[in-house]
Amino acid sequence: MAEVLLKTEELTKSFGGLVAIQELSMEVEAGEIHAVIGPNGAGKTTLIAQLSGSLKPDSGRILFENRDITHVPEYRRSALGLARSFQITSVLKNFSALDNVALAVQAHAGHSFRFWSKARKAQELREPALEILEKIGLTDRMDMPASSLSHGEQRQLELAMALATRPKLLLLDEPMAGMGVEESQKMVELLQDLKGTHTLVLIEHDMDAVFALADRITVLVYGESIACDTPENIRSNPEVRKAYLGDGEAITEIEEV
Amino acid sequence: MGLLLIEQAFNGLQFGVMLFLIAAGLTLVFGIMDLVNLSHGSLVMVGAYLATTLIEWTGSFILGILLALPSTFLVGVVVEIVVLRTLYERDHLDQVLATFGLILFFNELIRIVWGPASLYSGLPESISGHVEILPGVPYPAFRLLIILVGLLVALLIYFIVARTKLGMLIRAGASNREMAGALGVNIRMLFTLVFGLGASFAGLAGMMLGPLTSVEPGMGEPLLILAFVVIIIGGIGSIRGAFIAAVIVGLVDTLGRVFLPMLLRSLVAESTADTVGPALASMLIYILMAGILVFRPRGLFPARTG
Amino acid sequence: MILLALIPILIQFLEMPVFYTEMFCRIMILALAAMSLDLILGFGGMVSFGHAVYLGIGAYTVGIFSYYGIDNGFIQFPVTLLVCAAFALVIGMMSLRTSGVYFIMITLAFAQMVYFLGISLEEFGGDDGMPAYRSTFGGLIDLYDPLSFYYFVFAMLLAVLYLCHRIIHSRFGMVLQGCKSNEARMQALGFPTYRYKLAAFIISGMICGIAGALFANWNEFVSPAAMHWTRSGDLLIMVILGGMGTLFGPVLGTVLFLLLEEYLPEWMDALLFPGAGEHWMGVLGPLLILLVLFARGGVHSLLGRLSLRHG
Amino acid sequence: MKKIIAPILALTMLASPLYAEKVKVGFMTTLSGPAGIIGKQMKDAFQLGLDHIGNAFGGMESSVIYGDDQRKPDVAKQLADKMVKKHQVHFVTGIIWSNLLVAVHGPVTRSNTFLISSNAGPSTVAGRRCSNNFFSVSWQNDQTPEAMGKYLQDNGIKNVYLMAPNYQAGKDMLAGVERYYQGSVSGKVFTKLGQKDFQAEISTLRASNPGAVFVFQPGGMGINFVKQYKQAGLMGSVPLYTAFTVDAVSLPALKDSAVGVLGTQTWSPDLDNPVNKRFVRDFRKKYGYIPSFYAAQSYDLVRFIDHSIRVAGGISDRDALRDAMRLGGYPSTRGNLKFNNNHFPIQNFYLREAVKDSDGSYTTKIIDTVFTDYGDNYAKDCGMKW
Repeated sequence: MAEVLLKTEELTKSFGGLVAIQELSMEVEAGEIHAVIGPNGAGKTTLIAQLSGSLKPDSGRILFENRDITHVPEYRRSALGLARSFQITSVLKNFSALDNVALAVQAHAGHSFRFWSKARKAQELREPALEILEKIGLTDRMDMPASSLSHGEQRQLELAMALATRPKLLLLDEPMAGMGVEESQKMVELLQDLKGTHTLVLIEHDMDAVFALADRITVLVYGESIACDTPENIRSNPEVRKAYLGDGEAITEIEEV
Repeated sequence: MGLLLIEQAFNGLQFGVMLFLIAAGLTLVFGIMDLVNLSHGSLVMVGAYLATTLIEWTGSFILGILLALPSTFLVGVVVEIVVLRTLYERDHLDQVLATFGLILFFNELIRIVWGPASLYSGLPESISGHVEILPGVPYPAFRLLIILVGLLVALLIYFIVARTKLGMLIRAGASNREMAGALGVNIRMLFTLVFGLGASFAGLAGMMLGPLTSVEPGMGEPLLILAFVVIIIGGIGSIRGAFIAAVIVGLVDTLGRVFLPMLLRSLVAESTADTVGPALASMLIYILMAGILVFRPRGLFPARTG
Repeated sequence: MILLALIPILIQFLEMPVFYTEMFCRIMILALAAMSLDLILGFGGMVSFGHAVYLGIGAYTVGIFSYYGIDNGFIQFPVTLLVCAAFALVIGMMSLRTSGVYFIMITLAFAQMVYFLGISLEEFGGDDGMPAYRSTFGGLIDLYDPLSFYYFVFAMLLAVLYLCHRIIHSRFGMVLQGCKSNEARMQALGFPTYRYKLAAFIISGMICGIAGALFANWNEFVSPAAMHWTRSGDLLIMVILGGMGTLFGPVLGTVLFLLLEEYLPEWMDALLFPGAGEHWMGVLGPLLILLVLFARGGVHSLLGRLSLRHG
Repeated sequence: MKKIIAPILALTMLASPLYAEKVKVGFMTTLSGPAGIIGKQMKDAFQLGLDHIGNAFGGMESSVIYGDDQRKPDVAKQLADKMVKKHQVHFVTGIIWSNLLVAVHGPVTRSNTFLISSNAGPSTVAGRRCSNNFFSVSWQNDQTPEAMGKYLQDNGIKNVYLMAPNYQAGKDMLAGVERYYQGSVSGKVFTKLGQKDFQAEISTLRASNPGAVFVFQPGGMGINFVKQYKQAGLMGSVPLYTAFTVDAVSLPALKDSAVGVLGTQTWSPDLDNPVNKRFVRDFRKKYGYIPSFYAAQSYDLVRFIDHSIRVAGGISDRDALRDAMRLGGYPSTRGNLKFNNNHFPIQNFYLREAVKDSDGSYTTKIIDTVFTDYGDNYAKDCGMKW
């Protein structure tokens, strides 16, 4: 068994009366693609938010490389090697694609309390950023403002930014959301390329993509993990089928926070 | 001292419900439409002027107020349709600038129509007397009436928000704007209606303020700042928060003004107390607000969850 | 481009009364304050509704030195920077815990506190304010000479413009603009955004403090009126009017706003009827509304669009 | 022929210095905003004064430049600059507020232009920093409350409760009262500047059971205070003494509420002298309302400038003009006034009562003279000798 990179212990988070995550314990192994699936409102985004540090859990612990990071602020987790992409496209819209990635590189190139020299002339920021854009396939769009990129390109850019922070673990919140078939296919290929070099936690509704990519799948329902297994075993798990085909859709109205 | 404390508590309460009337509309408009409306104070002024004029015309206090209320509602609706509608989609800064422009416009309009001098609106004999709230403590009847009306309006708003369909929509809108749209509500109508209601409440505050203080151009601005303080402390969009915050602000301001200098005088030299006391009292509610925001960055009762 | 435009105007001054020099001094000083606000507002997304407080603090620093007979600018200006930095540090530390409208209001609250403090400063004239004397610089510059004063302010404006230009394009500036665009993303990328915003808040306060020190020099007078909340509102209007998030926008906005304030009454008197000028605010108000409704991005972008159409 | 030409020549020669230069007066006051009402009264009276002198200061061609200071010190300073440097006026005047006067005092007086206060009289410009280019046709801030204090002291009034807004003038006012009033003070309260509702203060006031109350609440604050004082049922049971609180600006709003309130002032509409009678009569005829002391001072200003230019025989010689101004003796609504060495007038202070006139309008009547030919306390600090 490979070494465990990220681990949660009885993680719990509730909003008012609504329990979003309930005593969730899961392990992510180094090098794997670990998908988290579940109906709407199952607490997937809440989980990502807690792993990345933008939400504090009510109780429980989060361990990264065997270190308790439950109370480590978000920006420091990023320095430790956790990177996150957002469910809703979250690039810096009035920055060019290249600037977006360069800024991500800058985040880990020492502190940014440099007030004088021009950031856009700093080769140590530009070069790695260009490299990543090349890898993602956005080189020809690098000078376009992010807001004028297509939706799929923005999602790619989002991934590029996450990669630019040189993460050990990538937390991807619905990277294929709102994409067409072709764009999704491209994204799947991109993620496939990352396999082996990066560990990925992936939330996705596109089941084809999930089953094509994932090494293991955790199924969340009402904030609880009802199964964690290989794609084949999940497919045949009766409880999972029930959650998805039964009353799962009834709770889609609950707003995720 | 005990009697004085009780009397001052009444004063604070009266100030508080007055602030609530102004803040109620502001917080609804803010909560539902996400609109920073600096010109809300102008509606207080418009209400006060309309009431003063209508009372004089009709010769009846009650009739004047009854006519002024729908008139203020109308002014609110017109302002909403002509100017504010286009501002909902804009960011807060555009709203601040445009509604600041509205303030200037309203102040000058009032100065042109009614002249620059302060107006005075009297009280009918029946409510200009005193009521003994406690043995030996006479209290102006009109101020008691204000407290009563304020509490009644608070109850009314509570009823509307908690019990009616309109209230349900308001709550839905305050916690999630898209959701109200998803429910198939005519959002535009709802906004206009709520704005008009808020305008009437502000106008009502102005009408009740008229007999107490002078009716003059620009009378709404200091009140507006206080109303903002109230809704920020209470949590934007929360009626309950606005009510509690208004009473807190009313009490803190009143009691602070009266007792803080006294307290300081017993602690430090009189001349120092005379300088520091009133200055500190003026700052008190801002200190309160800053303190609350430092510990609860979204106010006491944040309405929106996201 | 605008700076170049300013110099020919100045040459014309040679035939015009000194008054215009003084008037443009005031405009440039307030433009400085507007620029400082734009640094956090236009580039950092922080809507400070109490920015005039630094104008007041800067002015009072010079005023208090002047009161005790210390006119040396080499002492006054550095101390102004320090004092404003200290105030901005405290105000920023608390205010930046909030965001959105809460931030707007808490900055206003702090400004109100300092305003009332100023009113109760009996020793320094309270609400009446107190006279200040122009700073001396060891005989290098005589600020009582209108032209010297003009160029002194002009140089300050240029220096700050250049400083802002460098800051905006530096790594720090990129982070700041990132925070405005999407703060959550910046945190996820690994930026401790609070610190960067606080630093920007302090820099902005210091620049505004310099404007305040110049303001006291120009006015030869210091009073709490400089930090009344309506003054903070004026600064916001100047920035938005000119176009926020641009380097020259605030300067443009200040020039426009103050010229309007100066000449609108006269125009109204001339065009409508004598005495109409008294109601100039009644025209300014709708003008602002129209500007918001139809000229988003302020005059700066309006000019940009026009020049595109013609060029 | 010679007989005809000679007088004409003589006339033109006499007249020529008078017509050689144009008199320019800069009149800046608060016209916009909530305080615009006071500025309006000042401007109205100023224009009435111009009517009375045939729009010609000292019989010379004249022009007036008006300006709105918006009650902001920096706007006032800019306006003053404009008047002095652009229009090159001989006189800057019209300012209402102390803080604005302090703001323009240095720049204007240093430019060798005459600054004439038509209302504000802060101590800063009356004492050490007095200037030979500054004159006041109003009063020094401390004097009016001093008169009140003297009255309270002389009439054996005990246990006075003092109240004023928490700003410089407010503190000066209470200090002024206490300079002459030596009796016991049953309470002293500083309210917030711009406060509208005084119910809390009035509750406290009543609880302390004072023998009399002195308040200084200028402008809108005064209207509110007096109204609420009456609403609280204190009017009539606890005598109310005021300074700058009940006047012709606030009386139309206060009406019956203020009847019986006592205050000190240098002027009242019923002051018995020909200049004042004409002023009040013509003012009411032209504008339809009763003038306030602001208006009277603004009118005096016109007569002062007019008279001084006549005496000096022109405006080209500033020193001669200053000497003429120092002589005083101009036709004032307050009789024949002389100046102190600090250029503030030496004058009477009266106790006035707010009354309802026979024609139903509200005004003030003089009921006592507190000080006769009274100079201010800061004149001794002023180094000017003449």
